[in-house]
Amino acid sequence: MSAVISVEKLSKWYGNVLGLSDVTLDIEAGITGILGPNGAGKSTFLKLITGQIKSNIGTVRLQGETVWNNPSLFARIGFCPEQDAFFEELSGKCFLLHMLKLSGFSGEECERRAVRALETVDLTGAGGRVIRSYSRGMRQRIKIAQSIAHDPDVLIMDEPLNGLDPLGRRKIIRLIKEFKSEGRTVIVSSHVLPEIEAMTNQIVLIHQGKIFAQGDIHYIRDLIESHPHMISIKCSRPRLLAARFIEEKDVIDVRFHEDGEMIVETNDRDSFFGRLPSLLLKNDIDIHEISSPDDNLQAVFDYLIGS
Amino acid sequence: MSIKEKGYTHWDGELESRRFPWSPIMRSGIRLTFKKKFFKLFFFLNLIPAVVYLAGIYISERLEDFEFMIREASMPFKVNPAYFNSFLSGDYLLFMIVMILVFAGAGLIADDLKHNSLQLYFSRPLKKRDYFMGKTSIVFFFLLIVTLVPGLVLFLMKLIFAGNFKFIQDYPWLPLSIIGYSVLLTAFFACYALFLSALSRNSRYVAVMTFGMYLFSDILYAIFNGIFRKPAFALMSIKANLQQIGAAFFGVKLPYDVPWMYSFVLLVLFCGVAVIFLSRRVRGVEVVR
Amino acid sequence: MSIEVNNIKFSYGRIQALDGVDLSLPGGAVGLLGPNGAGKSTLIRILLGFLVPDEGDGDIFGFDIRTRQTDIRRLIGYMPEDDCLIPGMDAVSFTSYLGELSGMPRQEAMKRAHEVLYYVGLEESRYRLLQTYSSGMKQRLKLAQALVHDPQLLFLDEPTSGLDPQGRKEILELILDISSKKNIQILISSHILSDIELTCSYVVILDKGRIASRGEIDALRRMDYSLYELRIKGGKETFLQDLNGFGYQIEEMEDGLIRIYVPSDRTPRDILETAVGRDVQIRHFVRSRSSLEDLFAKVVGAD
Amino acid sequence: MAQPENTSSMGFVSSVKNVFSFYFLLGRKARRTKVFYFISLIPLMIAAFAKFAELVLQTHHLEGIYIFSNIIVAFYLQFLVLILALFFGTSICSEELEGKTLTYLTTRPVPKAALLLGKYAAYTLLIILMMAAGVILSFLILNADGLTDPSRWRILFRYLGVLTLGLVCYTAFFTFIGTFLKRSILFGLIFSFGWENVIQYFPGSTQRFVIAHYIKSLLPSPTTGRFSFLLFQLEPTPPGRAVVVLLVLTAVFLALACLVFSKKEYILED
Repeated sequence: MSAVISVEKLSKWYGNVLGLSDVTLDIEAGITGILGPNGAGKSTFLKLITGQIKSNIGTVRLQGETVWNNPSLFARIGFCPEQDAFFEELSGKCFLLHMLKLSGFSGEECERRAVRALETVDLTGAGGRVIRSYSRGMRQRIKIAQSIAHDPDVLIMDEPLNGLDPLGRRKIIRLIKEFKSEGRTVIVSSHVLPEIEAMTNQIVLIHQGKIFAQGDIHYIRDLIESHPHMISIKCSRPRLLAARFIEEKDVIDVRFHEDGEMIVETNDRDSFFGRLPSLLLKNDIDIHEISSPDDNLQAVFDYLIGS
Repeated sequence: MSIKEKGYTHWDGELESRRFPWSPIMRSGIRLTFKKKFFKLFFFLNLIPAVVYLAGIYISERLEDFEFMIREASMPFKVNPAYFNSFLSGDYLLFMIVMILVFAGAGLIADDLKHNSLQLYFSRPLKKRDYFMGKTSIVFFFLLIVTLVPGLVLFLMKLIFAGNFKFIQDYPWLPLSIIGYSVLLTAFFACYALFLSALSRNSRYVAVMTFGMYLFSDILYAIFNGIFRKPAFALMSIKANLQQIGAAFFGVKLPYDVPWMYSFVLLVLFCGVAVIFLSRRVRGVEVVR
Repeated sequence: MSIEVNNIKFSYGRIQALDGVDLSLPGGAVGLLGPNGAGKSTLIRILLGFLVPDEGDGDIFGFDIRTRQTDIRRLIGYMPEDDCLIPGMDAVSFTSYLGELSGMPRQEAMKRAHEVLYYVGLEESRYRLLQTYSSGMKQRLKLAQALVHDPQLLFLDEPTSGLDPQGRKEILELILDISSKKNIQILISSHILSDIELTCSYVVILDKGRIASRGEIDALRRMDYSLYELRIKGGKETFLQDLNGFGYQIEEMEDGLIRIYVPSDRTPRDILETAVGRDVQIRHFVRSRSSLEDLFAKVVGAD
Repeated sequence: MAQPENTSSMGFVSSVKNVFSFYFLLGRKARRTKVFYFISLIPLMIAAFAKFAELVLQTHHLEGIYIFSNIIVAFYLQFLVLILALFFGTSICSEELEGKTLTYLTTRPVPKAALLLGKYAAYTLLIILMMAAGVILSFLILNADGLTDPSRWRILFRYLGVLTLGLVCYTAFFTFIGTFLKRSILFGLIFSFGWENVIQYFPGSTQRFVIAHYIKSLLPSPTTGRFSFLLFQLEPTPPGRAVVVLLVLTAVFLALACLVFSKKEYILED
């Protein structure tokens, strides 16, 4: 399968502030998550691949064509921008109708699609109200409706789940997953790993304007695996368990907190977790909680930067 | 030994109730305006009329030095209240005041509306009145610098150049006129600028309106006067009204043949309407009903 | 009781945003939970006096919310939901400016502005122009300006929206620090359940302008079964099949979380045994912190 | 100007048409449009008042066509055309940047030049309608007694044409300014009420550096009325050539605007 989007040596700076630096990347059909903390360069990357800004160095090709000043491409692209900006005087439906019209659909087709898009994002009832009166969540959803109404092959969304409540979030995740079928491409940015995990395995990690890792999420997971890791355990006889842990060579450190919480640091999580259930059973320890306080991206980033 | 507490620390000071809770708004507003590109240059252009008039006073006192230029008989001007009136209500000065408003006044409220910052103000112990006082005082600061301050300086200079107190004996009320008229002029323009600035979140629109309304009212007068030849239509023009009041303050012949009280009442009415509009428009959140 | 309101009603035209809300809130951190459009922000805006309720009354620290707004606002700090800033300013002058507006003497406000900016973690960018701030930094700045005058009551409207996990964690830690040790009361509005769970002991759930439920979080959670949340590595299918065999109800979430409902007469030991038997690693094992989510789904009528 | 590209799914012209219809709607909905509409109808009220005064109060005799051509038109020409063109022209680009709505437009299969031209067309039509409504209605009111006189109609159409040309040209100019200047309003005010106002009275060919010169060249030769001072020292360019110059200027400004708008990258910030 050939790449839908291929990007080569892409670099972008604003004045003397770095936005993106030397990014080379191929994105294929399916859902790809662009992941990174606030200000990492995710938005810059998405703006570059949708041709809203020009790269200082490097090229972007979308389905083989350059993106900058190539409007015809956008019949096949849907984009959901990050900023909370609208033509506030229009009603939600009117907004969709005109966006569809700009995409080149005929009158009835616009109407049909606008109604369907409103339905998809649960705004059918509010379609006639002006956008100015919408709540945060509704604004987010009309923005998403705008990006999918013309059935694009490639859907690019910048932080689409921002400002949505859990139910809304779940619906949008479902919608994105459905959208992927029929061989389409979705690129979603987010700063929350579980959100991306819920949608796809294919991720790109961006931090400080660079691509830190790219590929299957398990690869990222393995990265997380392969560096020292903290595990918090709450159980009935923590000191006994701690004594057992210390016998193992992958355990580096065991600490106790005031409330009986035990923090174990290990550099081989696989074997640690592999042992843990049987260890608990053998010693007849009642387990209350196992959690990983730093099981998140920041830990990976810290690790990657540190090395 | 005491160790500094980690994390959040309380502030041990006392909140004070200022006599003027709005003074920070004024201070920071003035600072922000001066930070704008080209504003300083532009602002000093406004002092040109003051310099010209100052030169005029100097020449009038030292006529003998300038005899080679002007013959005494044809002395083009005399320093008297009318001289001050023509300084304070001259077309050029009024025009430049409007341009200051376009530059520094258009964004006063419009920008707060645009960036949702009204809620920051109104979640503090500020009344609406304080907010407006703060914004008004910014306009006052800039306008008084180009009207009141040079006005009084000119008066002082006249005394200094003359080297005696004859001038003040002739016109003991003149300083009061200068103060009164400058303040009135400024108060009106402050209401005018804030009123327009609260009309929209878009400061470009406000800028056009600030300039447009001023010119428009004057053109309207010209049109009506053209058709009907009635000086009463001068009441439609912002500029004419201000000049009318100026003439009254300085005891000069009125430029338009209408009682100056009418102009005064009109401007006061406008300010009243502006204040009412402002207090309705400006609130912590924008409510779309 | 720091906040007491009775029968507050408010409508935006035809849309009834609040439809008879009664509240009396204890000290400490209180969570205001509800889906988008439930009326959380409207309630806070009424408490701040930005909106005048159509009906009902209330008071904060004994000051009437209709008439004594200035006294109330001296004691509260407000962190708004939407982006708000004054362009052209840097963080220090912005924060000290707002401190001065609260009535702090000028020099004190300047000193305190530096302090709170350090506290929220903006010390490195405090001289940068606000227009150039990222969304995470704007969020911190909003918290800083809410704290600058050392209020007794904090209103935080969606304090973690738009933040990455690290930033979110840090903000929540700050909130926890403020509320637990420093005797400042906090009212947090959020739609993120875990934010509320982490920081608050008391929760009010709003839905469609009414109070759907309220009480101590611990009391609201009490149920007749225990719910465990797991993340595992290894053969998920067979592991879950086995557990199903024990008659446990199992739910898989979109983000890979597995929720297992264990009847009260059983212990989670079975889960461990199954894991050993199926060679599955249990990476995450938490006793039902999120039954709040169930409650939430129940009261607001999840899909 | 960018070429209509074959790769486009719709063709350049229909893109322009779609953009046009979008902004024509949006422009009508905006509250500020209503304010400007109101302002441009004020001369109509003046005319109505004058007529009322003549008929009912019998105060004086109304020289309908004289007042129309020397006062109403002067108002439009000296003031309203400039203000409307300035605001709407600079809006075309600036309002998309300030409102951060540019993204919605640039991620549609519409060439940037078509966006600009479509929006230009919509806004220009909007303000031409504003102007025309006021002009035509005041004409009818002021000339109610002489509507059978074809020479008066000729005057009306001549003025309408001149004003329309003025709007078209000035709006194109300010559109161009708006594509690259941030403080476009301030510059525009200085240009239109400073430069244009002063230079047009310069003798010789200096006055040919302002747009107003060509517009005034198209007006009927000045009557020696009370308002002739507005036109003094005009050394008119022949009408035919003036029209051509105005049209060429419009095309050049639009082409430059399209060029800048297509080539420049706009970074949306607060």
